[in-house]
Amino acid sequence: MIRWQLAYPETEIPLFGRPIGPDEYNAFVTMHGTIMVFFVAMPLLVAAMGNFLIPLMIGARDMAFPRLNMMSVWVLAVASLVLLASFFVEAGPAAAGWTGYPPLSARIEYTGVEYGLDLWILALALEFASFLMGGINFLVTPINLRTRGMSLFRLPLIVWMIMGASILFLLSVGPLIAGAVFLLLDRNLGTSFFLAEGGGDPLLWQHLFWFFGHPEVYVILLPAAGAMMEIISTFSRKTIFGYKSIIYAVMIAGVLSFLVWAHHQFISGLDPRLAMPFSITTILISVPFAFIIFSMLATMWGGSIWLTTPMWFAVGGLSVFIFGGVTGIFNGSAPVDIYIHDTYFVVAHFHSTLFSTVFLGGFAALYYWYPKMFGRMMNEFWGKVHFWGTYIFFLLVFVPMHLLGVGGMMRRIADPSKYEFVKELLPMNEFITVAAIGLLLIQAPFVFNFLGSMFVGKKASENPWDATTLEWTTPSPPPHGNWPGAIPAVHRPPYEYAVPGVSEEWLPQSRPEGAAS
Amino acid sequence: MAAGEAHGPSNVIIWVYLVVLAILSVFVSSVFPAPADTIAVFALAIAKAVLVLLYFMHLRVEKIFIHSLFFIPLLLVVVLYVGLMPDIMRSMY
Amino acid sequence: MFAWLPENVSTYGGDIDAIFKLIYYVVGVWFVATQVFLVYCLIRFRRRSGNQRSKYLPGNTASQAAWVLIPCALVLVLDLWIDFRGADVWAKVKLSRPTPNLIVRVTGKQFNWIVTYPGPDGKFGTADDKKIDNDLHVPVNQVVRVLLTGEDVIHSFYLPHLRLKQDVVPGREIPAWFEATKTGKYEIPCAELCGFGHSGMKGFLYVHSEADFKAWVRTQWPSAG
Amino acid sequence: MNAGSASTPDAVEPSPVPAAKLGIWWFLASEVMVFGGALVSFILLRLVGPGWSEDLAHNSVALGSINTLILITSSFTIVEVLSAQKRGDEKKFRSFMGITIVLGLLFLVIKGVEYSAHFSEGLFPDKGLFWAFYFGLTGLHALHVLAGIVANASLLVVVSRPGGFARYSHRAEMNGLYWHFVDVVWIFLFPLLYLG
Repeated sequence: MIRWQLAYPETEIPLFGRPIGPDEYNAFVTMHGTIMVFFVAMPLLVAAMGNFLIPLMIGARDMAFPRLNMMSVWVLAVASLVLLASFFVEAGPAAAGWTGYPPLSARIEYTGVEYGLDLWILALALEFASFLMGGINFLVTPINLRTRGMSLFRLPLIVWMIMGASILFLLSVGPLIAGAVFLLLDRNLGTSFFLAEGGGDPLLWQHLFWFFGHPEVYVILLPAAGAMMEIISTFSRKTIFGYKSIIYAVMIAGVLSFLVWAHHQFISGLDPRLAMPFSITTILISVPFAFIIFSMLATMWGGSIWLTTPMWFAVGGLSVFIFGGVTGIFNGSAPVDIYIHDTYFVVAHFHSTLFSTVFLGGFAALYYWYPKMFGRMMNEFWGKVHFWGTYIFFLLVFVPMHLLGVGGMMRRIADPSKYEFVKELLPMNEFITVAAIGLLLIQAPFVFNFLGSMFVGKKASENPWDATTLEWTTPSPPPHGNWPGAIPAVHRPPYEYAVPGVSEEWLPQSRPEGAAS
Repeated sequence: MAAGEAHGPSNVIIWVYLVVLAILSVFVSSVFPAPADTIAVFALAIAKAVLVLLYFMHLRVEKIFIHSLFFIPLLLVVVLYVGLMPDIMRSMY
Repeated sequence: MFAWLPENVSTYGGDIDAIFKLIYYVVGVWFVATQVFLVYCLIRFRRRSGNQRSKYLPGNTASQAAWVLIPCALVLVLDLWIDFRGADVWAKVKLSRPTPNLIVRVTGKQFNWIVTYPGPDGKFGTADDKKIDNDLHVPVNQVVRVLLTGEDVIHSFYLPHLRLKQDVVPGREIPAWFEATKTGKYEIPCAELCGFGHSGMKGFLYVHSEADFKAWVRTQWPSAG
Repeated sequence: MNAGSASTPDAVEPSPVPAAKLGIWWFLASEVMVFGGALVSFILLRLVGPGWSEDLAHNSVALGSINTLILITSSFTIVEVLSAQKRGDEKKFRSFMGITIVLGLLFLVIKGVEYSAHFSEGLFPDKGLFWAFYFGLTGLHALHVLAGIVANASLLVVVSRPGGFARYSHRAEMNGLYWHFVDVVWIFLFPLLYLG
């Protein structure tokens, strides 16, 4: 609907029955951002994958704190309900952008939104509480419940990535929680933490928000990147290139991610002398990520690549992620950012990075672990149709979107036809909208494949992909307690494919040394 | 902790220290001149916090890993402070 | 790609575009190289028969690691190059304060740009101040300083053709400057979500020739001559 | 942990720190960031602001000092709870835990007295930035105290059940760590909001 409005301003939207007004447009943009980042990406990638995979991969019966875990799920459910409720309260849901900058968000009269925005803050706060509980679980479980022989440097990379994401989340969310409390007080008790007329400072919120906001990007990104690493190694039939170095690279990226937050604020009234230090740290963050990308490519080099649907999604995700990565350099460079800040270039950039990881990486993970979850295989043919459709339509949507940004089109405008220099871009907007509808429709085969395969899919064996990590040593789906008998002990690193001098092509982590050859 | 208890000063002694420091800080803030009192009061507050952390929260006998769980966030708070300072202090605008 | 950029009409716009192009070419080469490599791997190392074995490359010897570390070092060098080139441009646009020939105050308010001219005496707060909604008149080839203030929420003063953007934050006065090189009428949209009227919020920048600007001043302040 | 059909406990890699302690420390790490962010905001806005010494004068140093002593003492008593747990002294455990809870409640009562004094003077959170921060910070802290009291009380209840001491008393360490952290926060709030 957002796209429709951009392509055909002020016209009736099919299935919705009327054109949307600018205030509704703002609300849709806000809710889209919030829902996607906090209520799709994080639960799906961090929580769902973490809860399912961590115990299976480290050889544990359950998470370290099962009750805390249940609580986190319920709090998340309540948070989602609160957010949904905000659509139905008087004066509509939050409309201050997903970043919720005050003063726009701090006083009712500026947006006209009443309780919708309070509910929005409340939903975020609950969601943070939920992930605090989850994050503690994701950290303590792999540290304390690893099976015998599973040393830290034998953990599958995705477990490392989820741990990294949890650390980043736990250490970055605090200031924003404090900020959210202040914002609620501003809205409801008339305080002025973020209002200049009362002695406060609007920029304070931006700092508190982005101090969390940038690490948050990696919270979403790392688990999906971890899934891609697992899959690329498995289907290249090849050990991962530079296992330890990848872990170190992620640590460096994690540390740097705490030092880059102000790159979202280059032109926000930030002290301009701060811009260059932040610009340098921002661009330097490309080095560890380049390292990870090169390591993935090196992993594929000389492999014996088995092109299954999860592999296609992982490779496609890597390809798009490179694209999103290189466009990040433009944004990171402070002078270029003067021009492209708050344009569609930024929108296209973060969709490229996040779409590639959240959706392509997420789909790769789903196709890969589906047999383990449901005991049946997904259909390969429809999986590949889904991949190619998604990949091509994605490029058709987001590559031209960069050009819109170069053309100077601002984000979050409800009606591009009101500006002369943006009006020229209208045909491009129409094209993107058509492609976006295509992107949506091409998800249909996935939905049918996902639901249908539960009943008619081929029965999956314990280890349909000949993979080496521990989760493939238990029946699919795993019974209660994860292993029917004793938990296997671990004797080797996670990605032992085509080891020289060994006749088997792959060696599961649980294979004892003596039985190897 | 059992080992720490045997060797270190007892909890009562730490409690007496804390009480003395608290009273001292109130006294200092009312007697010392303007800039000195703030510095002294915060030095005393840090001393109190360190006592609680070391003895009551057993950091004295904990592993480096637990230490890092406390001091890395503190370091980040300092980073946040330094990053915000030029802006909120409006040194430029 | 660059054909999509709006026409540049400011003195520093070219510098910004130059950095833009520099990054474009640098990352373009990387992008093409990695994608070609990716596709090459997919084709060259595709599993053709069931018993095809892969190489064993854990990447923990120096000669193997070099394959990844050398490109990374290259990335680092290019990063720093981009940063240092960019630092000069940033300093020119945002840090330097050239002596202005005209100072105006622009106040962002839901959903208008209120332009305050100091009048002939060059001082704000005097009787000859003049407020005009949404129209900013400036002479060509002259340094103009814009003092940005906000009344309610955060707006963003955006001159796409001059490559200038600066957020307007209530509670502080942020100076920005530009020097237009071409006469004409350009749009001033707001680039930061500022409420339901955000998408209609815009003003116009009129860049006049020197003579035209003098004529415009005479129509506004007839008494000053 | 031994939920599966395996009859012997699963072999696990040795861990440096018990799970519960590790969990509570991670939690405290994120709490440091919550209060850190809030205090950084306060200190910076205070340094740039008008100083607020007049506003500060409304706060009773006497009540604040008493509350400081109360929290310090409760920190001491909860550490004694832990010592009692180590010695297996069930009676001392319960009585010291009881004292801790009472001291926590006393702290909240005094806080309430201060709040009502402010309200009667017309000092609400919207009366300037200092009061916004004062109520925001102490309110957040008071919620933490309340949470600590609830945690302590529920531990006291489960420990008092038959057989509860052997099963649950080790949790005293986690409650203690959290309670001390809340104390440390107050140690900094007190000079910032009363003395500074």
